[in-house]
Parts: sequence; structure tokens; C-alpha cells
Amino acid sequence: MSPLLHVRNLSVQSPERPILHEVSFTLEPGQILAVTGESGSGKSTLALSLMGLLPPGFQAHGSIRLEETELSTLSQQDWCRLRGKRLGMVFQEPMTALNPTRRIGTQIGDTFRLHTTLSPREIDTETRTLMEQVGLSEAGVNERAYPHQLSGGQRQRVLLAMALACQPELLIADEFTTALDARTQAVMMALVTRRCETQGMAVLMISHDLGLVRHYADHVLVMKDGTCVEQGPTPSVFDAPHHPYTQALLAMSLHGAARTPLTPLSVFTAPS
Amino acid sequence: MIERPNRTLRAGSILLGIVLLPATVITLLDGGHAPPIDVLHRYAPPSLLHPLGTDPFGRDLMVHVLTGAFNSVTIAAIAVCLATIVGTALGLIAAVRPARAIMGLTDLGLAFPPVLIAALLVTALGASATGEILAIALFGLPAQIRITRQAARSILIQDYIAASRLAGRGPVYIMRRHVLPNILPLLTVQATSSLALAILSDAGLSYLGLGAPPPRPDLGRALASYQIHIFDHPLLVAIPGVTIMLLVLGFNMFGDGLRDALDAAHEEHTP
Amino acid sequence: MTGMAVFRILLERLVLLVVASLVIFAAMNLLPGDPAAVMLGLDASPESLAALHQKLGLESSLPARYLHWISAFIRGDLGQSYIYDVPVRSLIGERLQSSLPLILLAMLLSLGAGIPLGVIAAAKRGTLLDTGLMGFLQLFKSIPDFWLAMMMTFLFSLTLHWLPSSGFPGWHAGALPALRALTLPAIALAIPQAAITARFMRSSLIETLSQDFIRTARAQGYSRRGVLWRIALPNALIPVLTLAGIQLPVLVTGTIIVESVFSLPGCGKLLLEAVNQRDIPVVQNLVMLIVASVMVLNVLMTIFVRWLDPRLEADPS
Amino acid sequence: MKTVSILLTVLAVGFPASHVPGTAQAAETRDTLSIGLAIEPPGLDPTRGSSEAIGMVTYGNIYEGLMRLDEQGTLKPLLAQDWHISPDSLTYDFTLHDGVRFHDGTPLTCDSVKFSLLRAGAADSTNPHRAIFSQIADISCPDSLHVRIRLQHPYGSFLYQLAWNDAAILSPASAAQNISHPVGTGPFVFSEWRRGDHLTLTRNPDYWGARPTLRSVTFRFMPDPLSASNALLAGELDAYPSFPSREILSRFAGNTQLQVIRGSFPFKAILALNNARRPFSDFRVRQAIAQAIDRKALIQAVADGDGTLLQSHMAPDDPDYVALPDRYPYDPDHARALLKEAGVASGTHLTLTFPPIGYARDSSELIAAYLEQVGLNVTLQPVEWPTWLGQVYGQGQFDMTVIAHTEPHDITIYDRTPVYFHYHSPVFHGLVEQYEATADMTRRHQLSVQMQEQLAQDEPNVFLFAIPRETVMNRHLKGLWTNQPIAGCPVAGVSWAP
Repeated sequence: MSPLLHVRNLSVQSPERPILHEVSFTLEPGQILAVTGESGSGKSTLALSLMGLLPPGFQAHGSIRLEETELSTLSQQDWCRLRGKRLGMVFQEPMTALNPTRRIGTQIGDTFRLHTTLSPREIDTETRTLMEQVGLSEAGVNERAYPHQLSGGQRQRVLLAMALACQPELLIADEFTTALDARTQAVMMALVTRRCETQGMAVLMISHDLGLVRHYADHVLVMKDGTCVEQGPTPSVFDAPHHPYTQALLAMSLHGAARTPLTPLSVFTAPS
Repeated sequence: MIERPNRTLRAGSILLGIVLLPATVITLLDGGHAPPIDVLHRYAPPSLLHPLGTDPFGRDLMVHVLTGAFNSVTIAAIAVCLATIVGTALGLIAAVRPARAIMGLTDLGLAFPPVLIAALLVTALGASATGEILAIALFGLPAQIRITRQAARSILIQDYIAASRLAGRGPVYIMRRHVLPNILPLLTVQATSSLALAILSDAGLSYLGLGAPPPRPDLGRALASYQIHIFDHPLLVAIPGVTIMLLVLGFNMFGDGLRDALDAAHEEHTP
Repeated sequence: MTGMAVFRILLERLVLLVVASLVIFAAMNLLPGDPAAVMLGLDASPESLAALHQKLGLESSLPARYLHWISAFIRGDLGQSYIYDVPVRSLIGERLQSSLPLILLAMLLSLGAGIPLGVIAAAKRGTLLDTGLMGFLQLFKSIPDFWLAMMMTFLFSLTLHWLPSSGFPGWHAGALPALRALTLPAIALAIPQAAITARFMRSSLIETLSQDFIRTARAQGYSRRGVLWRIALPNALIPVLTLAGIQLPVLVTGTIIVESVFSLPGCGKLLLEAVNQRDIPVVQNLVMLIVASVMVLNVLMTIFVRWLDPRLEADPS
Repeated sequence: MKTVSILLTVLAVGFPASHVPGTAQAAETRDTLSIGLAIEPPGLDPTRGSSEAIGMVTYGNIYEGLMRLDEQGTLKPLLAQDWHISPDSLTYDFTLHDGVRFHDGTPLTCDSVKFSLLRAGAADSTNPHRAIFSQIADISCPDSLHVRIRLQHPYGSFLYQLAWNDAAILSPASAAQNISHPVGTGPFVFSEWRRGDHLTLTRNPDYWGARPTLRSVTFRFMPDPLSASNALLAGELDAYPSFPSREILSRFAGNTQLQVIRGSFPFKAILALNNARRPFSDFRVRQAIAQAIDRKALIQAVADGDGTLLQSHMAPDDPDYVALPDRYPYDPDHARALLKEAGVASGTHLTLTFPPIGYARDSSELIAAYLEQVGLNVTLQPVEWPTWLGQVYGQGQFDMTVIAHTEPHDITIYDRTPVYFHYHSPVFHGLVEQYEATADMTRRHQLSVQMQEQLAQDEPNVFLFAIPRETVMNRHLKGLWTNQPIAGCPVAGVSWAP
């Protein structure tokens, strides 16, 4: 099977300092690759460079190939055609990642509007189907609701729906379950894995929750200070870590330290 | 407070310096009086004796305008001080109490056209600097109250305020020790920007004849009386106008620069 | 927005209006100067003055006069002008023909120029264009409006003869001459406002562009331009519109000055003249109308902004 | 009476009887006129208010009185074609023109005259000269075209007073609405008034006298000299009587369409002193103040050197005017000495109140500077007209004020009590009494000269200057008043040269 995503020697430089150093990996359709490592190790920058959304002033070198398309030399216009259609992304801050002044149905529908020629009526239908799939309808959430009327988990579902709308080949999920309770987390992951199995969607999952990684990921990539210290199939990395950093990470995880308690964000997740 | 004066701040200071330094020197030398009348030398062109020429009364235009600038800034400064002191006090009260009356009056103040307040005040009190200062202060007041209230509230929700309150500190102590020092930089920036606005107000009011009476030189009044000379003696109209603009621009830039500098300092201390 | 909240806002405004009416009444009736003396002029005899006082109802007590005025105002009766001896209502109606279009035009110009300029500066943030534009706007924010009006008259009407320097021919003279007469005053009025709007628009847009949901929209496939105009702008406009509402009395004030400079027969000039001549019915009713309409517009703006920004609905403060 | 025939002759000249029919040639010349005025009238009823602006629009255009003044200030008959004054100067018999109709269609009769003049003097009248009309004992109507007026006391100026704006003859049917819908007997009919902008009159097709050549005249209210000059240069205005700013007149120099014509008007600028207050009650102080001010320089600065120094309360163009020597020339040293003698300490505080008008503002600023040089500390107090009229003029609460009296023949105000400057002189009072009781013109002139001399000597106020009146108008315009003997701008005789 030819890889869907092929990243070779990717380096990213911020105006102040280097952030990523010579990262290389591949990802095949239907597979889940987990990127893990401590905060500031460059995980999010990696995700953003895959989406072509690095902040202004950041410079990337190396090659990113999505099937035959070389992304690093893509024009802005082509990037826009790719994002949302072939590449989907879910962010980690459910509280702020949605536009507060637009209805969630509109925001989900936007993905269709940007990449398909569906009629408004068809978009409405598709949006409703999607909302059902991610379990929003089940929770009684209407497409006319505004983000502030939703709980954190519900918002994350909206974001997921937006990312999955056009059946992307690659989903980039940046800590997208971190703020959620264990049950919701499981439901969301089930949604994602179903897509992997039925549509061959590949997932690049950024998480420092090693329990989650071990349970869902096919491959693991461990990062430290912008470099990839270890990568391989999940069982082999977890059972026989080579790098001392990985070993340390795993050791901490076993003591339960890596499983962060609920972040302060959870204060806001009470339904309004 | 400010470690690195930025470019805007520096430019603002230079603009203000260009006008205010000579204005202060001349005012100190003359006691703020209008330059002497000399009807034999009316409308004199610029010369060594009169660098910008003379006005319809034969007064030196440069001295007249600079003294006027000093007077305008003085009036604006007093008005802003007044508005800041009263507005901060009321804003702090409104921050801790429901104080519907204060906020209601603030709304009312915002709905009244400022010129009208001035017209009424000036007619009631007679044309005087006092009336004008009160008018300018009055229309700066609502904004001052709102800003103070908002800023104070953002401080009051902090944990250390709750701690201080638990320690049995009264509201006056909390205001004086915690709130005021924290909002002081904001108030300083606000006062600087208000100064620019106050100078504009002073010019407008004097132009309409609602400002301080002669003989003390005033820029707005000078423009009102010189404006018919726009064809035959354009300098008479250009110079006072440009002077007002320099002052307002100077204070605006100074205020902006100050804000940027404070923001920068703030960011450095709270990474 | 709940009915209760609307009711509370309205009640508050009503109380404020009553306070405003008291302030206006007290100010106008405690001022020195005698309207009758103005009407009769230099040679008025004391008997004539007394007769006129009687006729104008200036002899009755202050509370009686206040009640008389305010009850008539509520009925829509604005009384009779002392000076012109015509109904104040028709006087104001006549003047609104130039004042209302002037304010509207100035508002349109200031938003129409200020918003795009602010957006451009924000889009090109940090470039020379942005710095230059902001400096330019800072300059225009600092120019006294009456001086700007003088300079524009000098340039565009006295020197270039493009537009009339003063006066208003009235709408019956045709839309074009009327609009031409309003052009310079509206521009003079709009420029400082546009500068304020543009600077505010810029910072509001920059603030909005740094929000997380912008990145979400980009990840969804929005182009840089699309996200600016379709996602960020509507959100960034909300505080700008709020500001426009707050600036309204400032615009009214500007109208007074600009109408004086361009000798436009508008409400601002009427107000100033009426104050100077102690035409009490005109001042009282006109100011009351201005304050009331500013308040009504503010309430409408509040409701509009709440409608635009659903978050505010949840938070009544 | 001898004057009657003279007046009738002039009447024939002033209102040429030649009814020029509308020939083809006449149709080609312009028949509209646009006149700029500085002040908008507050209303259009001259019998209710004394604002000069009312007269500028209505005098001789909308309203007419029994008598009128011509451009030179000479008294002429108007609605009265003849009159007779009884030897005791108490009874006036007038014969009215026949066939005169008001704009509302009612005919002019003795009853209209009786109504108008009695209304002016009634107890509830707000006529500016109510005091004069209230001296009328009664008015009787022998028939519809004859009027007999009886006075309570002889009053020499009565006939003259009948030519004033506020003696207009009104239609009883419409008098109450005159303030906004004026109805008179004049050659022009009120058409439209856009308050704050302009006012239009159109030709009265049923006018009893000569048919005016102009079809309509528009008065545009343009207080700002700059925009007025601009409108004149652009041809938007045909004329601007009494142009408010001398400094701009140079813009019209060499213009092929416009000319500036100098005329006269009874403008008497004074520094009024409150004679009832110390230190002005002391003659030496008043003299000192007069000598402290360089009035020639004042004329230079305020009127561009283009004015006449006044020594008494009369303008040079008044027929009774006499040139008097300058009794109190500029002499600051003497002024200081006089002040010292009068016990006025150096640094004494005085207030100079002035109304919102250019000459007063400029003069006051200069006077304050001059008085400071002799050791007086002057506070300038600008006030609005209502405050000036109420406090200064009405209640006499002021130290000093600068004002110009612009009414003709008003020297007798110095005998009025109360008057704001509080001048009381038995000698002057005697002169005025004699003057009012005399109908003989020569004797009246002698008395007038004596009054002027008395004022010049007593210096109750500092007499400042008179300035000429400048009219800017199109070169092809004929017949427009360039003098202003009374507030008015009658346009019945105005025409465009082909």
C-alpha cells in the first residue's frame, strides 16, 4: 500500500528559534498515527505545518507529500482547495474554536459550501445527517443553536462534524479529546475509528494521553524538543521503548501522572 | 513604568515640544497677556521682528498663537484633571455598588450634545474660563466613569481582592491599596488622550464664542476672528489651525505611545 | 432578549428622559436674559415688556410652566417659537430637511470610509501601507472640524469652484443641488469620525483575527481573504457599530459647528441661535427631541448589537 | 403748508407715474433680484419687534405707512396724499389715497389707520414705540378717506414717527398673522420664507402706485461675509446692502460685474458709561476715559481707517449734524492725572460688557488695552444679545459697554428715564422739551445743535465713531438704496439696466 502522507525532513523555524527538526514519517490510509511528547515539543506546530497554517513569520523546510501532491510548494489557492476537503482538522480548544456569532448549522454547512456544489437544501440535509452521526441530534442540539449554548463536548462534536463533512483522506486531531470526560472521549474516538475502517481515512492524532494512544493508535511518534526521538508500531514502542525519553514518558504514564486531571476548562462545560 | 519609549511616544513628545516649549517660555516672559496692539503695523508680513507677521490689531502673530496654545492647554489640562478626579471617584463607587444613579447620569451625559452643555453653562455663568472648563470636564466625565468602573471591576474579581476582603480590609483600603495602583497606568493613558479631545473641544467652543473671553489669547477665538482673511492673509488662518492640530496630534500620539509602552511592559512582566 | 429586559431598559430610559427634561427646563429658565427683551429690541418700553411677558406665560410659576411644557410635549405639541412665532414643530420639520440628510450622509461616509480603511490596514498589518494609513488617520483625527471645514471651503468652493460654499437650496430645488450643498459639510463632519472608526475597526479586526475560530475557518478551507471578509469582519464590526452609536451625540455636536461654518439652515444652527436668543420653546423641545432620539437610537443599537452577537443575550450586563 | 407741495413733487419723482407696459424689450431684461442680508428677521411684523432685519425686508415693500422716508432721509407722504396740522400742533388731518387695497383684498380706509395706530399705542401693545403712539388722544373718521388724529401733547416728531417701520398701516382682518404671513398695502406680496435661508416676495399685481419692474425679489440670509462675498462673485447674489466686512471688499475691486457703493446710515458707536455708578458719576473720570482712548487708532483697527470721529450722539449724514471740535483728544498723561485727581486708584477694576457683534468685540478689546495703559484694570465680558438687552440695556447693570445706536434722530434718548447709561441733565431735558414742542424746522435744527453741544460737553458716554455703509451690487442694478436713513431696502424702484 502506498503511503497517503509522506513527510520527509520537515524542519520549522519560528522568528525566534527552531521548533521542528528534520521530522520524517509516513502514514497509510485507514491508519491512526499518534504523535506524543511533552508540551512544547512541537506537536502542534507539526499539525499546523501539515495544514499549511503556520503563523506568519514561521518557515518550513523539507517535503510533505499527500499522495502525489507536494504540499510544501503548494499555492495559497490550492491549499484552500485541500483544507477541509482532503485534510480535516480538529483543534483542542472547544471553547474558542467556534465562531460565537454564527449558528452551528451554518458553520458545519460552510465546509460543504466551500468544497461542493450542493444546493442550500442539500447542504441542510447533509448537515443534519452529519450532526446525527456525531451524536449532536441525539443530545437534542439543534442546528440553529449558537456555540455558547453548547457544552464543551458538544462543541467538540461540532468541530468534528465540520472536519469530517467532506470525508477527508486525512484527519488531524490536535488533543481534541483532552478536555472531555472519559465517556465522551470514547464516543468521539469510536466515531473517528469507524471512519478509518469504512472510508480508509487516516488520522494524525496528537495526544499526550498515552492510554488513549495505546488504545487507538496503529503507530506512535514520540517527540522531544522538536525532533522525533522514536517511532514505530504502537505495541513495539510501548512494549520495548528504545529511547530513554520514551521510557521516562511511559514510566510516568504508569504512575498515572501523564493522565492529566480535568483541565480548568471543564468549569465551562456545564450545559448552559 | 516605561522602560523603552517607543517611536510613537517619541514623535508625540517632539510635536508637543515644538509647540509647548516656546509657548511656555513666552507665557512665562509675558505673563500670558496678549501681545501689544500696534495699529500702525497691522497685517505686517513675516519679518525678523515678527517671525510670522502681525494680526489685524498689529499684534505679533507668533506670540499671540503661542500664548493662545498655552492657554488652551492649560484650560484643557484643568478640565481633564477635574474630569479624571471626579470620574475616577464616581467610577470606583459605581464599581462596588449598584449605583444605578451614577450610571444613569452617565447615559444621560452621553445623550446630551456637548456643545449644548457648554452653551447653557457659558450663558448661565457668563463667558469665563470657568464655564468652559466645567463644560469640557462635564463631557469628559461619562467616559471617565465608565472606563474606571470597568477597569476597577476587572481588578475586583481577582483572587487577592477576595483574600484581602477575607482579611477584614474595608472597601476604602482595597480601593486605595489594590485597585487604584493597578488602574493608574490606564488612567494616565486615558487622561493623555482626553487632553487631545479637550483641546479640540476648547477650540470648537471658543470658535463658536462659547470659550474664555478676550483679552487672553485663544486659538479657537483667533481662528473665528481671522477666518475672513483666508484670501488676503492666509497665514492668519493657517497658523492657529496648524497649532491646534500639532497639539492634538502630539497628545494623541503621546497617549498611543504610552499605551503601547505600558502594554509592552505589562507583557514582559506577565509572560 | 426577554420582554422583561426590554421593559427594564425602556423604564430606565424613561426615568432618564424625565431627568433630562428637568435639566433642560431648569437650564433654560434660570438663564440670565429676557426673551421678551430680545423680541422687542432696543426701544422696548417696560409696559410692552410686561405685556409680552403676560402673553408668553412667563409670569406663571416655574413648576406650572414645566408641567405645561411637558404635558404639551407628550401630546406632540411643541409650542410656538418666541422669535419666529410659528409652531416649533414646523420650524424643526423644515430644518430637519437638511440636518437629517446631513447626519445620515456623514454617518454613511464615516462608516463607508472608516470601515474599509480599517480593514485594509488590518489586512496589511505591519506594512508601510498600514503605518502610513494609520499616521494619516491620526492626523485627520487631530484636525478641528471647523478648521477642516474652512480649509475645504477654501479649496473646493472658493478656489476650485467645485461645490457651493454655503447655504442649502432645499430639496424642491432638485436632489442634485441639495446633495451638492450637503457634500462638503458631510465630508467635514465625517472625516474625523471616519478616522476614529478606521482606527477602531483596525484594532477590532486584528483582535478578531487572532481568535481561535479564525484558524478553524481556515482549516475548513476558507482563504485568507474569505476569512477576513466573511468570518472576521462581521464579528469585528460589532464593537465598531457600538462605537458608532456612542459617537452619535458627538456627530450631533459636529452638526452644530459645521452648520454654522457652512451657514446651513439646519437644526444645529437653529439650536445655537435659539439658545442665544432665548427662544425657550425651541431650545427646550429641540434638545428634548435630540436627547430622546439619541436614547431611542442607542436602545435600538443595543438591541441590534445583541441580535448580532448572540453571546450578549445570555449575559444581561 | 409749503412742505406739502415740495413733498408732492418729490412723490411724483420718487414714484414715476409712467406705467411702462410690458414691451418685448422689457421682457428680455431680468426681472428678479437676489439680495443678501446679514441678519434674518425674527418675524415679519415691524409693529411687534424693532429688529432692523424686519425693516430690511418689509419697509416700503410689504408695508406702507402714512408717511415714508426717502433714501436721503427726507420725510415724504405715502398713503396720505395730503395733510394739515392745526396751529396748536395737536390735531393732524390726513387725506388718504383712493383705491388702495391690502394684499388680503380689503380696501384701505380711515378705519384701517385708526385700527393700526390705536393698536400700536394700546396698553397690551408690544410696539417698540408704544410710548409715542399712546400719546394719541383719539382718532376720528370724518369719512373713509379722511383721518383726524388728536394728540395729548404737542409732539414735533410725530409726522416723522409716522414714517417709521412700526407705524405701518395694517389690515384689521389680517394684522394678527402678520408675523408669519404679512399683509400690507405695498408693491410686493409675501410669497415664501424658508427660515434660516431665504425669503421671497413677488410683485403685487394690484398695487395702487407705479407697477414695480421686478417680478420677484429674494432675500438670502448670509451672516458670514466670506460666503456672502463668494455668492456675490459667483453671481448667486445681485446685491448685498450694508456689507458686514470691510476687509473683504478688496475682493470686489476690479470686478466687471460688481461695484461697491458707499452710502450713509445713522451709525453711532459709543462706549456707554454707567453714569449712575462710581467712578463714572465723576465727570473727570468720564473725561479721563475719553482721553485714554486713541479713537483714531480705533477707527484704523476696527473700520480700516474708514470712519468719522464722533464728538456727540449724531451721525454725519443727519441733516441736523454739526461738526464739533474734539474736546477730549487722546492724551493718556492727562487721563492719568484726571484719574488721580478723581481719586481713582491705579489698578481699579472695571468691567467692559459687549454684545456679540464685530465692531463691539474689536473695539472693546482695543479699549481695554488703552485703559490698561492709564492704570485701569478692565475685565472683558462678552454677552449674548438677550443678556445685553436684559442686563445692560434693560436693567442698566454694567460698568461700560460698546454699542452702536443705528436709529435716525435718536438724540432724545438722552432725556429718557430710565435709560441704561443714566444720564440726567436739567439743561438737556429743557432742550428736549422745547424741541418736542416745536414744529418749526429751523428752530428745531437750532435746538438739535444745542443738544449735540450739550452732550459733547457733558460726555456722558465716550462718542467713538460713525462708519459709512458699503453696498456691494451688480453694476447693472439701478435704484437700490445705498443709504440707510431707516432700516429698509425698498425695491419698488429697482430695475435692471438693459
